[in-house]
Amino acid sequence: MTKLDLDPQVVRKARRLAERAAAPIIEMARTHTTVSVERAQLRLGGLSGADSDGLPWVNHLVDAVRDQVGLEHGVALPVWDALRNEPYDDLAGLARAAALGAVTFRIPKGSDADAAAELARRSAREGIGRVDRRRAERDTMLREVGDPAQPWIYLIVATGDIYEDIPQAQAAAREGADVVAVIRSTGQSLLDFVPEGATREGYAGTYATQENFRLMRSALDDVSKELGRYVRLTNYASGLCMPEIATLAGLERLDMMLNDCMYGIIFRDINPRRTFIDQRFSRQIHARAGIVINTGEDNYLTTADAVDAAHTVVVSQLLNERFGKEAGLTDRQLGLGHAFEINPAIPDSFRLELAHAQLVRELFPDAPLKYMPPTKHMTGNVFAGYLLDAFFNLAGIMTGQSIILIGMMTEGIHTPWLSDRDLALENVRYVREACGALAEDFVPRPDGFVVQRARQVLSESVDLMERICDDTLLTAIADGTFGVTRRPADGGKGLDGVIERADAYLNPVIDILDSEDPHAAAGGVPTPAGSARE
Amino acid sequence: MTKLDLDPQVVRKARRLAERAAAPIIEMARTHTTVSVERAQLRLGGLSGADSDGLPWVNHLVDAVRDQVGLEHGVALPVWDALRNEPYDDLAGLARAAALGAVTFRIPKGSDADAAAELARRSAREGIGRVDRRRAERDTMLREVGDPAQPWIYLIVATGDIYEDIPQAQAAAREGADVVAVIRSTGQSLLDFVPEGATREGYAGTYATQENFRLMRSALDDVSKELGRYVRLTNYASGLCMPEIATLAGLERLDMMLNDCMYGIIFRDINPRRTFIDQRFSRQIHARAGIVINTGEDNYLTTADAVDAAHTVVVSQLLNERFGKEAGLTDRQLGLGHAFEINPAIPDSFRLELAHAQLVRELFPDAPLKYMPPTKHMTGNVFAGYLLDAFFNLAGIMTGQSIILIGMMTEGIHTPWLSDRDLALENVRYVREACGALAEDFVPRPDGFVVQRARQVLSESVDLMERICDDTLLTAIADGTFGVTRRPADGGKGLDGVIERADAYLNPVIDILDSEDPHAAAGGVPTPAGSARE
Amino acid sequence: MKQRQAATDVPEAQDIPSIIRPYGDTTGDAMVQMSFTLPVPAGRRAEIAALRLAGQMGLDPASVVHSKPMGPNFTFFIVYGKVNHLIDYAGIEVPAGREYPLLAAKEVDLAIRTVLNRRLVVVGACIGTDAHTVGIDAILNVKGFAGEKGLEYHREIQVINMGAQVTVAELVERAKAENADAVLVSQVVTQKNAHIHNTKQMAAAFHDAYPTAVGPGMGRPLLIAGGPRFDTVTEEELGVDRIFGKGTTPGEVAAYLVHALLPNWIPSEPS
Amino acid sequence: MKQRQAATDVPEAQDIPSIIRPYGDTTGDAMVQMSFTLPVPAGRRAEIAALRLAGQMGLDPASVVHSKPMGPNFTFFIVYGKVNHLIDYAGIEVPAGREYPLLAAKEVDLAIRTVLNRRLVVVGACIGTDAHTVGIDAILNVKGFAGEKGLEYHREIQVINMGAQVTVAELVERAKAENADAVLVSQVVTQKNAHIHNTKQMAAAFHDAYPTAVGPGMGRPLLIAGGPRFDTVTEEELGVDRIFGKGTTPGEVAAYLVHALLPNWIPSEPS
Ligand code: B12
Ligand code: B12
Ligand SMILES: Cc1ncc(COP(=O)(O)O)c(C=O)c1O
Ligand SMILES: Cc1ncc(COP(=O)(O)O)c(C=O)c1O
Repeated sequence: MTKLDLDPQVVRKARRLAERAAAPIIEMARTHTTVSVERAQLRLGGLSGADSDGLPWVNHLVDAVRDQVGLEHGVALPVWDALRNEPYDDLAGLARAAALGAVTFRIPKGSDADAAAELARRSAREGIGRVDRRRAERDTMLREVGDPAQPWIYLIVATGDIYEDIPQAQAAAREGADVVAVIRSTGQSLLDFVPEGATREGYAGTYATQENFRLMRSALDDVSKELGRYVRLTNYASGLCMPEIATLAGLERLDMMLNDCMYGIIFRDINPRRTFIDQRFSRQIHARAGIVINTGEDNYLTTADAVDAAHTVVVSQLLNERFGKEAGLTDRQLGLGHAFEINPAIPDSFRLELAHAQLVRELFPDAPLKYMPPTKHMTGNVFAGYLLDAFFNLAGIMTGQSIILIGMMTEGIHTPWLSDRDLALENVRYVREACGALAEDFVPRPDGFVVQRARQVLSESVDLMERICDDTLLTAIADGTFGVTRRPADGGKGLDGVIERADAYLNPVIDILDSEDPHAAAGGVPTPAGSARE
Repeated sequence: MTKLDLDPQVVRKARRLAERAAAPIIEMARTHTTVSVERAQLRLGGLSGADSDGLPWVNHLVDAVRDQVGLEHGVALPVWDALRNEPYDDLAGLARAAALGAVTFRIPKGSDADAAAELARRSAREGIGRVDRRRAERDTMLREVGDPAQPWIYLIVATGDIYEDIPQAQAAAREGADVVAVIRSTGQSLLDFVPEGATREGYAGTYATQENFRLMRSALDDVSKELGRYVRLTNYASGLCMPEIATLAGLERLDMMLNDCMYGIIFRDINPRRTFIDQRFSRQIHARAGIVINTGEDNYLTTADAVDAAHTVVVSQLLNERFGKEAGLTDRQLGLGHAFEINPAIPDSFRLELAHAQLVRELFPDAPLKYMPPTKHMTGNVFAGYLLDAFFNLAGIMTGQSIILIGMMTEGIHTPWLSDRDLALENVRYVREACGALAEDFVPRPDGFVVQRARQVLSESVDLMERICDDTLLTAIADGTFGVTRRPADGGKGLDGVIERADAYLNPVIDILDSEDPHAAAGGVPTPAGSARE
Repeated sequence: MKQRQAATDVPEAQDIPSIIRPYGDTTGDAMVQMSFTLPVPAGRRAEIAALRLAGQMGLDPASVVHSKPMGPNFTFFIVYGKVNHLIDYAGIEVPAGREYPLLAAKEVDLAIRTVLNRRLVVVGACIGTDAHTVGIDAILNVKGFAGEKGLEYHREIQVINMGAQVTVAELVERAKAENADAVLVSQVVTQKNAHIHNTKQMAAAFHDAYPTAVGPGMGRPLLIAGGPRFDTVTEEELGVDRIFGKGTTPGEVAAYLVHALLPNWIPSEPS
Repeated sequence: MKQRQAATDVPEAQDIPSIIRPYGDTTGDAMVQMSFTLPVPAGRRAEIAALRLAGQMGLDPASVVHSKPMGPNFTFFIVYGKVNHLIDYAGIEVPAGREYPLLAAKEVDLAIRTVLNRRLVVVGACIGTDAHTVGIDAILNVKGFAGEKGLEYHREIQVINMGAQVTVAELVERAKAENADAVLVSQVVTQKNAHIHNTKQMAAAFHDAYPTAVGPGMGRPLLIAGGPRFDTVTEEELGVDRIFGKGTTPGEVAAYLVHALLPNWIPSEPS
């Protein structure tokens, strides 16, 4: 249902520009690898676990290869070559030995290379097969337990302790959450390794680990069956280990992942090149695993003004869409983000929000949009906060948003309490049930305030996208275009983990991801439920 | 702006039926008087004060007349006759003596009667003149200090102590209240006299007395000047002394009065005949004084279901309109009441509310509608209450209501605290400022849910009105049509205060009110501000 | 017909700790939220006063997360903090709950017919200046409450509902005239403790009016008070036999009448 | 230029009573609102527990106006009641407020140029894993806060903003390298008291790194901590020289730098 009468010419132009702006970045991603991409390959190959200090074996192995022969050929050849030659049963054995300095790596040539490549390919196929099976498992559960209609209610748990998180997540599901996100500990995104095991000591969030993923997914499977409604699990594929976390998500049947093309750059000061290279791999995995990604445009509005910077959100969405599609994600997997962050003190703030939300809805009609609640203007006045969250919920309903992150009245104070979440769910439940199909009575006056504002934001977006095409995206990022934060292309953390691929670079996982239709194994049907919007 | 496409034929029919249903009641009112109507006449004549037990002199005088000569001729002739014959300077002296049994009353005849009537007429003209001057005073203040645009924010104070009420009312005005209502003590409506003086001991409300009116109006005049915005004062012309309170309101420049045609009957078990007779007089005074009345249909929805009984609200509004116009009130003085009382647990409750509110808006386009917040479904959950009040505020804006009674999150718990009121004002302020002219984007889908519901309520209203015309309004009331409360025509309190007028009945105040255009003295222009709605 | 459960509350798991504290998001964090107004101008000094109050209430640490001037003389505060109190949950005697079983409507009528051999007379009213009849009507009138019919519905109960704003004198007089077995009063307005004063006054009047009474049903009617905010007082304090609070259903009251007035009746099918 | 008032708060009327209580709608009513969760199943026993807690906090009477089961093991409560505490308002020393005057930007630069005869060096960072830079940026960056320019804007202040997630070791090293006059750290995440731990750790590291220091500006940099939730601790507890809270403006910080580091400077136009 279109209400804004957007000019299709302008919309097409915006997409063409996004494609142009993304092209050089995609080219860079196709010609580089990173330590985490290589580690992800090993994880898909079945290597898990860590030494007694908690440093994972994948890190040991990749570091050892890098030290001895560099990474420009990828780890596949040297690792499977070593496995052929050395007396280790599996990657784990090899990694332990490598950690002790007991393994000598080389880049095999000729038939040795062929043989190592063959083993690596088999391992990759097996790993991808496991991801495929997880996707099939989800499809089965969705059929059997039932898939809730959109909009989905998205809730956060953030105790830092997986064993406190689990009952809170189950409680949230029982009270109506369709999606549960386990927020990560503050420090994790800068760690260049993925912690291991079940963890209980995060700060303002719980570490993303394979075991935590497994525990939570299994707890949610239980509650899904109890409720007759599949409850989705979300985590964060971002930070220095984005490719590995995406891989673990695929292996443990997570359902959605925060995976933005620029979040780590802007909000964690991670090197832009590292981010874009890691991102392409992660998104290919997400595509294959039937995972919906959520992008992070909402974050810009916490550091920039939501009115002044509205067009930067749209520009970023167009870029995220382009990068996503290039990596194989379907429209139904593009949970593009935006947010209700306009200063409530300014006149007509709610109508401005409606204009922005409806614009995004019409620009991306098939994407399961993720709509974020107010955070920046939430204060210690919890009553005012509860009110603002209600209007956020209302805007979501009036503009047909798909995934609604539930706002907490205590956003300005602390990470959510059990009762905050419960009250927040009562809030959204009231708004949803009371308003029903109110969206059909929301008809912005032709050429009125809402329509004009939407057009203005779209036209500012096209202008900005043109400038980005001229100057390159890396320059735009360096100039502080997004979130008024300047991030030069060679600054930030993790650049030393970026390696240009040699001609003979081999990564059989990437070969599969680059060459196959990610949705073919699932019958071509992307997992996420059809949107319930009209 | 009409959005519901109501059939004008049906609307006209509804009004015709209301006229028919009201006719016999009006006839009754024109042929009867009550003790309070007679007392009101004396109050207009300048008689105030009470004995040391607090029983007003007007009561003493009317009771004495009644005891000696009955009231069917009215008090005017016997009282002014006695004043001519007895050695008292004024009504006060006469009343004191009468209270001691020291006065003998008679119904004067011939030239004695003419002379007494002449004095009474002079007194009535003087009293009405005082009311006219108050109205002129208001008009001047509105011009000089400024008249806020509608919708007006209406707030209640209810401490029981006029000296606590005053600073709270001023605080409310400073925070944005356009109208302040001083709720009355629980017992007052059943008192057959008006208490005297400044009072400090009401229960859940403060006594309506002339002195309290004066103190509060003067405090609000101060704050009006401070704010550059005339702050209106409201009280309750209902209960056994409705005519006297209306008169005191006129004398002390109150601006709005709760004055419903059936509230006292249904919710205070006051005799129906007494109520209707008192009511006509009160409304004539209100018309003359330029006071806006507020009707009480909202109350029905506290005892009946807001969906099932929606049409009883409309029927009552049509009756109130008819009674009001017959008494000389203009459309701009008809603050017809309705309320946001649908159970929030039922699906589409908000859209149903929009349908009801928009229906009333379109049926009475020129009336300053008074919209009441949720009360019945307000619980101890103050967060849920704050939310429901926000949606009430929103419905008010989306449907262009005129006078918004601000809901308190603690409605289910206690009479408003200072902070409840402050938070409530923050709530409505946010909703108003954030939504601006959102009403223009609210376009119910033709033949959609909202439109169909509005039509259904209107058609049920016409059906009910037909039944009332057939059976008489008094029968309908006896049958529990309004607020599911049965009130037989001869039951309830105060019937013994009703007296059929004799042919020679004289009440010069009524003569003036019946024969003159109430708005002529004010240049024909009713006081209330033009509505700011488009 | 299957009788409803007479016991109280939900069954409790064995693993609830015996000493508990409030819960924010972690066991034992003891976090609570508060709001209040202080009659002083906003500012640093007012904030300290708010924190002092929080301290006296046992909050440590406490944070003023919001403060808002309301005019020149008042400040509104929202405070969050950790309370240092422990609640001895194990030491809370599991409340007796309903000390009598719920009964089917037929069972109530049967009890009255059998034991009393006449209709049981109840007189109800909202006393004082209270005009909130919805609550007492919910108990007395056929229409009832929460899907249960009111007492009027019982063949064997004669209900006299005097309505609103009834004086204590009128009520006593009527109760005597009707030979009431039970008197039911409702009080909804609580401002300045009106409900407590009125109910005490009513109880005293009945005790005066029946000076020789031995107890409820023995020389005087059973006295029942109801309303949403009687949770701060006990029967003894008010001088009544029983208080019913928020959400009371007519069935609970009917069963109580049988229990209190026909103590020897043994329900055919206990529950 | 007229200087802004250095004193604290609004001027107070003389007629504020010296002993105060919370205010609902009547002087002295002492009413407050509370909400909290108890880790027990909903029911009468839970309600009693809630009232016990309220009692311990000094609420009497207290009413549970709302209780809501949250799953089988938790119950949420809203309670209103009258607190029996008195607040000795007169006894609260009017807080010193800002112990130094605000200064115009030019005045700050003049002070530094005159007294120090070189640029004043400040190093700022969000330490630990905290990545909330908006607050420290508001103080340091030209853009500033609430209409005031940040410290960078001053000709005579050299600002090194290290950004987010800086370790204490990195911070100490940089402060030494730059010969910092002041070190400004921001802490926004408070879960598990992260802000307090991190700030204490930072302070300890600086005291270790400058073992011979006599005081701020005398052998070690001035240590300033800022963030929205430091209101439960004092400078002494953290080991820093000054804490800045919610709503701090850059001007307040600039004036404090002059006050603390250039104590002998006498503003040309005092305020
Ligand atoms: C409906 C209502 C009205 C209607 C009453 C219509 C009527 N015929 O009853 C009208 C509109 C007339 C009205 C008027 C006023 N009201 Co009123 N009203 C309410 C409202 C919205 C709902 C009350 C209700 O019906 N609840 C539903 C019933 C079923 O619940 P209940 O009464 O608790 O009864 C249950 C139990 O308590 C128990 N029970 C109750 N009585 C008894 C008796 C016995 C014997 C037993 C066994 C059980 C029992 O069983 C019932 C069923 O479970 C409340 C606000 C709210 N949301 O609670 C305000 C409220 C009660 N009203 C209030 C006030 C102040 C007034 C006025 C005094 C205002 C004024 N000054 O004009 C007037 C005057 C009334 C008067 N003289 O008493 C205040 C009381 C404040 C206080 N705590 O002191 C409230 C809380 C609103 C507020 N926050 O200000 N009101
Ligand atoms: C913006 C924001 C973000 C942005 C930060 C962007 C950025 N570049 O800073 C993003 C989106 C990245 C973010 C992420 C997260 N956030 Co965040 N975020 C906020 C938010 C919405 C606003 C904070 C803000 O900018 N305030 C405005 C500034 C101007 O105020 P301020 O910081 O208080 O600063 C003022 C004063 O305190 C003082 N001041 C502050 N520092 C200093 C230093 C000095 C030296 C001086 C003198 C003064 C001073 O002066 C400033 C101006 O007056 C708050 C919620 C809220 N409404 O408060 C949550 C909030 C702070 N975030 C929170 C959390 C948990 C996170 C995450 C950890 C969640 C997660 N697990 O993923 C992440 C990770 C961040 C990390 N590693 O630290 C929590 C913290 C909970 C707690 N109390 O512990 C909050 C409260 C939200 C919540 N309720 O859960 N967040
Ligand atoms: C898009 C996106 N990615 C990732 C994160 C999580 O941050 P971190 O990577 O620090 O855990 C967020 C947090 O809001 C986010 O919005
Ligand atoms: C229409 C109307 N009249 C009068 C009143 C006041 O009641 P009382 O007359 O008992 O003071 C109300 C209370 O809400 C009302 O709605």
